[in-house]
Amino acid sequence: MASVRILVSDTDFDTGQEISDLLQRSGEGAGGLGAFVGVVRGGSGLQSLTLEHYPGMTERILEGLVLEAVGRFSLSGCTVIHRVGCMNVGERIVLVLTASAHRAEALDAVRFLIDRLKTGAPFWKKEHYEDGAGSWVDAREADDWAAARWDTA
Amino acid sequence: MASVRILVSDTDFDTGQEISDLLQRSGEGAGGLGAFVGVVRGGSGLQSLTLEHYPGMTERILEGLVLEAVGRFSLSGCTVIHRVGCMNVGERIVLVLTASAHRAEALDAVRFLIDRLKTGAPFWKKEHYEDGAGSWVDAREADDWAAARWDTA
Amino acid sequence: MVTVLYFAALRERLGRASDWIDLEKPLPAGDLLARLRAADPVVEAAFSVPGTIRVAVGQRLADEATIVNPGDEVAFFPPMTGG
Amino acid sequence: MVTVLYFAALRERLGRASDWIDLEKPLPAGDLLARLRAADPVVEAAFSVPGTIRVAVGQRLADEATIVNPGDEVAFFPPMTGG
Repeated sequence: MASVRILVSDTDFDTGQEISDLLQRSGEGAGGLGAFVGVVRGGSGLQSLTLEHYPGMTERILEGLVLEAVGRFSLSGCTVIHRVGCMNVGERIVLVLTASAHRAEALDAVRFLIDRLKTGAPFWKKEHYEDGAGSWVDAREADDWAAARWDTA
Repeated sequence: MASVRILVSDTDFDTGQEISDLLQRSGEGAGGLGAFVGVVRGGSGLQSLTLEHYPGMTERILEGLVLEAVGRFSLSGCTVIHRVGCMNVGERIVLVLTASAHRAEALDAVRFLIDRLKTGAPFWKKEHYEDGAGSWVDAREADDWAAARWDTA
Repeated sequence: MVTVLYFAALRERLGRASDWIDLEKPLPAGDLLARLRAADPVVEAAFSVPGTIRVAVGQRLADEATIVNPGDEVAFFPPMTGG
Repeated sequence: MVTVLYFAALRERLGRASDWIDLEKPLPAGDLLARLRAADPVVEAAFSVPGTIRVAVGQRLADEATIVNPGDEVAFFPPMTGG
């Protein structure tokens, strides 16, 4: 059985610790670990981001996505951590880790999960600028497309 | 300019520290970090692995691969660490980290680098089994194919 | 009774995060929203702003035809922007 | 003078990691290998085992037609298995 860890957290995570933990949990059959770390990207005077979510539904959706990835990409382990609340530029938002016997499956699974997370899980980003302005991030069409391409794959 | 770090090392690396360093070096423009950690996979009585390399040529090839990835995938930073010497089952062999403004580029670059590393850099693996037997790993055709598909992409 | 939740820009425009509405028999989510809009000008105004609105029924993504049963939790929100 | 390096299974079969060979004028890598094999039965035996052999000249991947110049470093090795 694959080892799965899902966390929605309002505090930062320890990437190195999470990677070590997943490798430990995945056992000797894991030959590769794929990862994505999302970070609040600066520019245009952006200062911070507030991430709102739908407690309960978020965990349910993340669990569904992770189990789908485990089956689809033969993962031996998977960790998804998504932060909520306020984050400054440069801070980590999201961590996706996958362990598999082979590198292709591990990396494909990371891509699948992060694509789906963008538009398929109930998170909403609000940007706060240095001049005091704040605005909700619009869903990007490219993200919808990235998520949709997995439906027919 | 992208920040690049290449290391051939006979000791283990600190994945969390390397990730933090790369995000720091990449600056505010980095929105995502992709990673692959290769691990000595157990099974069939495998106990350890010895990794031989061609000092001088290894560094030269790695530098060429990393610079190609930086250009091709618009990376803001990249770290490649490859261990040499003896490693037990479960130990880390290789680390590929890429930072980019967008997740697709970061993850594609990880895939490109790890595919190329498998057959394009002068490393050779020898497996050591519990019964005392030792044998050099044969290059897999699938790896040659994975490396070649980037030539025409 | 049905719990109705609002998130993100929709919650801000409404000035509140939830409503409760009496419901005796099953109703499509689209009809439920029409009742909410008709009953309260603040809801009507918040939903009049152009832009896609998504709905979840029982914490699952749904659409306007999805049946809402008494006791369900219904949520309205803009397209999701996670990751 | 040319430095010749051997790696992995090839180095093991030879029982040594390098050779030095006198070279006065440029020569294709394939011809250089033929000279090495003719000069030493141990080299001949090590290269007679079936399997692909790759060559690097000046620390760059090359092939049998690549010209080796005096002073160059040449290396022979099996297909690479990194990562």
